[in-house]
Amino acid sequence: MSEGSDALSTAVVGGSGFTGGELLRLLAGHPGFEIVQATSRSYDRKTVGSVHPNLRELDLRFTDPAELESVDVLFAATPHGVSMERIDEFFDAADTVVDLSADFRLNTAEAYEEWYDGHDAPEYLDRAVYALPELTREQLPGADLIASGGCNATATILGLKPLVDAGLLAADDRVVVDVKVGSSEGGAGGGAASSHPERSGVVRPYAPTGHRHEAEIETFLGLDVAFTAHAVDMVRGASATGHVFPEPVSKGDLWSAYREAYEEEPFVRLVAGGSGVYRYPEPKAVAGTNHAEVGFELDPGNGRVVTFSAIDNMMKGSAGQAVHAANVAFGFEETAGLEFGGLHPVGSP
Amino acid sequence: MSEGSDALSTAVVGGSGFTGGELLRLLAGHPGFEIVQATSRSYDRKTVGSVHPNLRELDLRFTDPAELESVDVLFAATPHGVSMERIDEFFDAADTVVDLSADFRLNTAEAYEEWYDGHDAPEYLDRAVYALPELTREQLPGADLIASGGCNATATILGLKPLVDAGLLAADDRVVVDVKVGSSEGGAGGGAASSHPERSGVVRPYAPTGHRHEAEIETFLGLDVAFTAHAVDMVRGASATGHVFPEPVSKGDLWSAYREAYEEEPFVRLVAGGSGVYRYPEPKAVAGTNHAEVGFELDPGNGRVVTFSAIDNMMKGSAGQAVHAANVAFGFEETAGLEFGGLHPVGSP
Amino acid sequence: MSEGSDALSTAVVGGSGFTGGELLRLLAGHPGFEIVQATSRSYDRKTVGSVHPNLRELDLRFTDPAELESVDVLFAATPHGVSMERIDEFFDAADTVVDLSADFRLNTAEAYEEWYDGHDAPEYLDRAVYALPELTREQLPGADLIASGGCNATATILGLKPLVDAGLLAADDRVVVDVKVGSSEGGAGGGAASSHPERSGVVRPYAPTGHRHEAEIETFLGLDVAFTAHAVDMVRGASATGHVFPEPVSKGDLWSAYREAYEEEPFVRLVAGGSGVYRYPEPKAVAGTNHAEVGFELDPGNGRVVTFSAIDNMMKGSAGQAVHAANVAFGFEETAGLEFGGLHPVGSP
Amino acid sequence: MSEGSDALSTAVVGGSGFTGGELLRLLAGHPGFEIVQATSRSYDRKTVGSVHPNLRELDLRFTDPAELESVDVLFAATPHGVSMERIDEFFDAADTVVDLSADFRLNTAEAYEEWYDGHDAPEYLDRAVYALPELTREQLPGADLIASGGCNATATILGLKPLVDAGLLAADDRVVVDVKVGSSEGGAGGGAASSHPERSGVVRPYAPTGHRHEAEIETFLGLDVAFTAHAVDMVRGASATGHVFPEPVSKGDLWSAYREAYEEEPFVRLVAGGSGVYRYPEPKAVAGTNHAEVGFELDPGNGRVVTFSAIDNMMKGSAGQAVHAANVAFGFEETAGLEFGGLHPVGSP
Amino acid sequence: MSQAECVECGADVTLYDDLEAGEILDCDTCGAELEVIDVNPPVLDRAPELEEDWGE
Amino acid sequence: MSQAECVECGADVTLYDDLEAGEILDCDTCGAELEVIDVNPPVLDRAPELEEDWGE
Ligand SMILES: NC(=O)c1ccc[n+]([C@@H]2O[C@H](COP(=O)([O-])OP(=O)(O)OC[C@H]3O[C@@H](n4cnc5c(N)ncnc54)[C@H](OP(=O)(O)O)[C@@H]3O)[C@@H](O)[C@H]2O)c1
Ligand SMILES: NC(=O)c1ccc[n+]([C@@H]2O[C@H](COP(=O)([O-])OP(=O)(O)OC[C@H]3O[C@@H](n4cnc5c(N)ncnc54)[C@H](OP(=O)(O)O)[C@@H]3O)[C@@H](O)[C@H]2O)c1
Ligand SMILES: NC(=O)c1ccc[n+]([C@@H]2O[C@H](COP(=O)([O-])OP(=O)(O)OC[C@H]3O[C@@H](n4cnc5c(N)ncnc54)[C@H](OP(=O)(O)O)[C@@H]3O)[C@@H](O)[C@H]2O)c1
Ligand SMILES: NC(=O)c1ccc[n+]([C@@H]2O[C@H](COP(=O)([O-])OP(=O)(O)OC[C@H]3O[C@@H](n4cnc5c(N)ncnc54)[C@H](OP(=O)(O)O)[C@@H]3O)[C@@H](O)[C@H]2O)c1
Ligand SMILES: [Zn+2]
Ligand SMILES: [Zn+2]
Repeated sequence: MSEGSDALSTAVVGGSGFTGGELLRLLAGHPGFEIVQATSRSYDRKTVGSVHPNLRELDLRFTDPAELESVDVLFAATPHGVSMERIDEFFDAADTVVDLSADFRLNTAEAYEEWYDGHDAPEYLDRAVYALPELTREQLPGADLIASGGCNATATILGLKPLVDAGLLAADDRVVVDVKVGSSEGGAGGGAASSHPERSGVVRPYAPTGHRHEAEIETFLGLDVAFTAHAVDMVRGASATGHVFPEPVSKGDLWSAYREAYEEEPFVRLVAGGSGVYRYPEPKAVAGTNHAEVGFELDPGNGRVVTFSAIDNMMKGSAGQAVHAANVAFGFEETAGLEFGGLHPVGSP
Repeated sequence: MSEGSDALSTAVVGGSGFTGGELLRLLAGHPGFEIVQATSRSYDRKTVGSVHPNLRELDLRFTDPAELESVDVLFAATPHGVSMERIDEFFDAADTVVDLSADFRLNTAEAYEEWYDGHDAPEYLDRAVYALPELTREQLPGADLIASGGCNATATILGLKPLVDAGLLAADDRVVVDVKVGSSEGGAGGGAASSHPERSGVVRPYAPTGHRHEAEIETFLGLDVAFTAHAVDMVRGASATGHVFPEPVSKGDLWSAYREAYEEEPFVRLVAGGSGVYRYPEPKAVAGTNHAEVGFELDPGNGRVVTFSAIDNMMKGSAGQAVHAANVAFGFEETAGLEFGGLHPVGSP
Repeated sequence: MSEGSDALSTAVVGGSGFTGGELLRLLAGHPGFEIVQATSRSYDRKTVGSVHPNLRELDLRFTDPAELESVDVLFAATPHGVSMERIDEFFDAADTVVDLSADFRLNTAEAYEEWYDGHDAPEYLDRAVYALPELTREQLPGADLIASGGCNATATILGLKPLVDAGLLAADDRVVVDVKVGSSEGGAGGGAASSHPERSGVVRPYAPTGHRHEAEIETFLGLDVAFTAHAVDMVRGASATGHVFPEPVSKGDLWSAYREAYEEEPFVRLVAGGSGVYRYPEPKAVAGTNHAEVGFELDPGNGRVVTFSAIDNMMKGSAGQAVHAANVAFGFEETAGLEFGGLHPVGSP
Repeated sequence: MSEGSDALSTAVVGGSGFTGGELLRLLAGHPGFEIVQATSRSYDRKTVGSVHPNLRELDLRFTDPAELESVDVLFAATPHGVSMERIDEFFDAADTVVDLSADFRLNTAEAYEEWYDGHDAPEYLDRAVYALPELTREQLPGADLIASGGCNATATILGLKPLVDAGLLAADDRVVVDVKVGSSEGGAGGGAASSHPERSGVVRPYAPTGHRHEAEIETFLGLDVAFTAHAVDMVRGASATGHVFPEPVSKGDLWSAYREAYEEEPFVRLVAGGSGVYRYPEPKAVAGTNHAEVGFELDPGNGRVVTFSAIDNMMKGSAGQAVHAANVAFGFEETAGLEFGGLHPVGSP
Repeated sequence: MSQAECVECGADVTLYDDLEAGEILDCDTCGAELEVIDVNPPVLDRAPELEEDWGE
Repeated sequence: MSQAECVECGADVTLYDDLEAGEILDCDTCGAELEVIDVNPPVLDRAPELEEDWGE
């Protein structure tokens, strides 16, 4: 755990969950943060390492989320609904709140009525900054309520954004996005559908239509997206394949658009049709990292561009993105704590 | 092995391959066929069981494909190009040829010029009957050259056909099909990309555009389809998700269309949004069987219908379909030899 | 579902569980049984197919286990403790009870005190016949309380029995058995440890010592076994590796012992060091089947014989074994309903 | 890539292989080394990133191993036999050679006659230091030929060593070691048995007896070990379960022995029977890291101690161990470049 | 045993004799969860769906 | 914060100030679940184990 005297004191609410554990891992290796609290109701008083075996060296025990310590930054990694209910308490305890749930991602109470079950603290919605740094970097410095972008939304937006920026996609163009996700997206809770015998080897349509992330995508990309998600057999990873039908473009046009969008980005890697085994973006290639792989292929026969993007939902899709956003917000090096570059070979991480 | 005196004598060329092995398994348990030959150049003289451990009880050794026995029926399970080259020899040896490759699926030499590398025996193209019994059942009785439909084409066609039949999809409607496939589609050959360390846990775009099965789909469904395939971590299975944008329809309309199409079909099962873990078609639910699961979901917000279909590529996508077609061609019970109904729970079969 | 007028009417208590589902699958395809009831408290009134997707064609709904129908045979596939508590009721409803749990496997109340938490109905222990047909075939005809052998015990016993029979192993020889098991052994219940993210890709020592199956092994094999089980990443399957140190033997001696033990057995296949990919017993090769693969290797350098056995825990380890035992008990063909021979290739079934 | 002027210039021979890629990853992130060459015959002139997608940011191309650059340190990650043949050339090019193969692990030409196919350069055997730092740390400083310990040997030795050191195991005690390994142990070469369809979901006895690592274990642990390895479905990882029968001991004795052996070790973590999901050592918990988890359980009923150890074969079993050894040899911080602590949740990495 | 029509897919659903209002059935054609609104004559309606959080 | 010895492995376990008798802690060395028997001075004992059924 980092202990520089200047390090920001930090709490993780929901530290026993999957994204909470990932936050603890990242913060423990980050020079700018010092973890002072990790909460869990179910594992109160147990060592963090008893839940997250990779953190056995961390000398920290879970405490009750009812008793929040005073800290500089509070990361909330709780199920939808908890942060909106406790946001006042969070701000009593901390100067800055970074929320990984969907509770502060949309801009208006109406949007929460439409896509979720309403909102308990709509007065905070204006104050919150949606954090997908490739999109909203400028708004992050100094923000005190950061709403980290959703995993499937992040994968989808990163794949399509260069086309939007380059004027190749209009707001009413038909866009299909077919996403494949790993089992960690479901969180540590589990249930019959996520038991190993039932979840192994699946290609299972889930949220075939009406996925809530459509709201984020529409809001921040300005596109209507016909979105479908499938559960597949991996633990970490989200892969979004976009099918779009723009005016005729060349591969050169596409490369220009994607390079323009991402060549300065520390966490986006363009992969579009090379040689070898790994020719297009795939989750294995970014597992454990905060990288997104983004690419495309041209289908002249069908007047189609296929876009690909792959992230680790635990990282670029949640905890990594949250730390990245905090790095920008606090003026740290953008890649601080997020340097791990991944493994090869690697199975289904 | 069945040995009724009336059983048709049968050879499997390419018996050491994946679909060849599956054919041997099915034919060995089929009352209407008697296996007299299984060929392999690499395993010449070895027992079939040394390659296919599930067939250890089969008292049969591979022989050289250069020396074909005289049989009633020859099944060819060889790579693309072999059957077209040897088709005359095949007919010298056998009265009926059932081919699992793509060599006789398309109707014209021109189509082979466009999608493949031309054709060696175009004179047979008219004679061949494309075998996807749900589509071409009437043409099969008496056919002597049967071209078993491709796996991804079969999955795609079965999912969309009810919409076409019901007039809900017009020829120029935009249709996106996103397919997820298992590793057995690549055959027993293997290579770096299909080694376990590289292939495990993937979501890998392969054939992102221009997949050759588009030709079959267009020919037999009369629709242009923007097709993309992804390799995912399973061995058996192909799952096709179609995204179509028809005129406004209700769920009742869709149920009528799908029930109309398939209620008499012995191998198609409708699964569309029930309860429990298995709500939509998925490959696990049909693994090892000749069943296809087909279903759909309505997305009113996007004016979209999402179609789902799932098959076992080794069965309904190749060997099972070939046996089904032969059953129809020879007037056997349609389900003969294809009764196995699958397992639960099952991992990644 | 078989409906011959002579078929025995049958109930499955615990039909929504894993082994219960497998029983339903086997009985539905068995000419000698007709299923009249499948119980489940949690899925009362739901279709069997909503839980077991491979049984969607079965026209049957779960009913409450409190209301048992009168049947010829009752199969109980309930957690340990249920059968012993309800055994009188079971016999009120049925003439014959086949129990898949451990409740009637051991011979004495003392053994249940030592290895379990005592026994509620010790008066039935004498009456029960332990069913591992390769061991106890003679006692099965006419038995009315059949206690189907445990999965890990079955794998272990089958691997070592030929050495015991041949006098190569004495009761006090040191025997180590290291078992690897799939996730379906844990049943449909699940919990954190069996969620997909936690259970995928594991090699996890579980029951490292003191496994209750040691009691069965000791009782029916007459050997003390130092037993350890590991959870590995498959759904179906149990593989037992025995390490024994007999007096010097040759490979020929071993082949004699194993052939002597199993050459007449319909469900045991000897696999010991051939060529190709599948040289020794492995669960994949028997997945979905009632077969056991059994083999061995000689290690002269260490004075050791290594024995291997592999089964599908859902079949030869539970439901298949129970049906096999019932076949013997009722005088049916031993292989009736158990003909399925497995698949190749197959992933992690 | 690190470029400090003091960094040691480094070449990796066999850089396109699995352990070679892992070395490149570790060295690129290590302040003490600067990579100047990575060789591959098959990928000569291609970017390192085209083979190892996690290294796409590395600005390096493979070159021909025939043309070695002059460097401070040469790491050889080539198949058995290459280093012994080219060792003179290696020393012409480099001051220090770190070899990951088995070519210099044993002490005598006789041992290579017995266990391998002889040795080409026996004059180097004395000079080589076997590198398993927990065992041979003192001999490493200044060593110029370092033979990094084998993966299965490392796992086995680490699990048993505390018992030997504490005098609980005598040289002639009977010890059974049952190892489970992932597919990356086979290297990038592949073959039919390691194709995804054949290798998925296996529990496959491989090297059931006579495994060459027995030689290392015997030499460096001073124990005869009856060793058996099984391939299981993971990519990275080796897990060794030892079954030993010492004089009666208590759990306290065992804790003393293991803490004595490892409490100062930076890369060994004791895990022996806690609570939660991860109670004993398992490969998932150390995947991607240079950690070994080591633990034990007592089986009083059988007079047995079961030992467990788990490593990542790519790390503590090869590349990580080699870098660790080099760190000791060159006086770097022992953990330099090896700080990554692993992920949770993680699938089958 | 009587029959009723599934409101989701139009298939016939076989009803048990001792059916009670408020019970939930699944249609054996489409799998929809159906609530028994009335028993005599039987009336089925789509059961109130459990809001399912697929995680995100 | 005070210290007590783990009865399983002998390692020191750090105790919170507001510890109460009856609480369950896990030893951060061996992971054993320990019950706080007494607080002043602190006494730990192995917590009663949950009988775990691994399935079979
Ligand atoms: N998993 C992903 O890939 C992903 C990606 C993007 C965003 N997210 C979002 O991140 C959040 C966490 O997801 P997750 O997957 O980490 O979930 P998770 O594994 O289920 O963890 C939830 C955590 O919240 C705690 N918690 C639950 N209810 C609470 C309450 N009422 N008050 C305080 N703490 C509570 C839980 O611990 P106790 O119950 O023991 O207190 C646990 O530590 C969710 O909002 C999710 O939508 C997840
Ligand atoms: N795999 C699928 O899911 C799938 C689905 C639908 C259709 N298909 C089609 O079915 C065919 C077989 O596919 P597969 O996956 O089974 O392939 P496979 O596993 O690679 O098997 C190919 C078989 O053909 C034999 N063979 C190869 N070249 C030959 C030649 N020149 N002459 C005679 N025999 C030859 C091989 O044995 P030897 O080399 O030892 O002779 C082997 O037995 C292909 O056309 C494929 O497109 C496959
Ligand atoms: N899984 C294996 O590989 C395996 C191998 C050999 C032996 N066995 C033995 O077979 C038995 C069943 O194992 P499983 O894996 O199938 O378990 P499972 O999947 O958990 O199923 C248990 C079944 O029993 C029912 N049940 C639970 N409590 C009950 C009660 N008090 N009264 C009536 N029904 C009850 C459950 O349904 P409701 O709760 O809805 O009623 C469910 O249908 C166990 O005794 C197990 O040890 C299992
Ligand atoms: N994999 C493990 O878990 C593991 C663990 C411990 C030790 N080891 C040992 O580490 C070594 C490498 O194993 P690996 O798994 O990384 O193997 P691998 O993936 O097969 O890689 C072998 C590398 O050596 C190169 N190579 C092969 N023959 C060569 C030659 N004659 N001259 C020069 N380069 C040659 C190959 O590239 P080109 O053919 O393109 O030149 C490739 O880069 C082996 O000795 C192995 O026993 C491996
Ligand atoms: Zn219905
Ligand atoms: Zn302790």
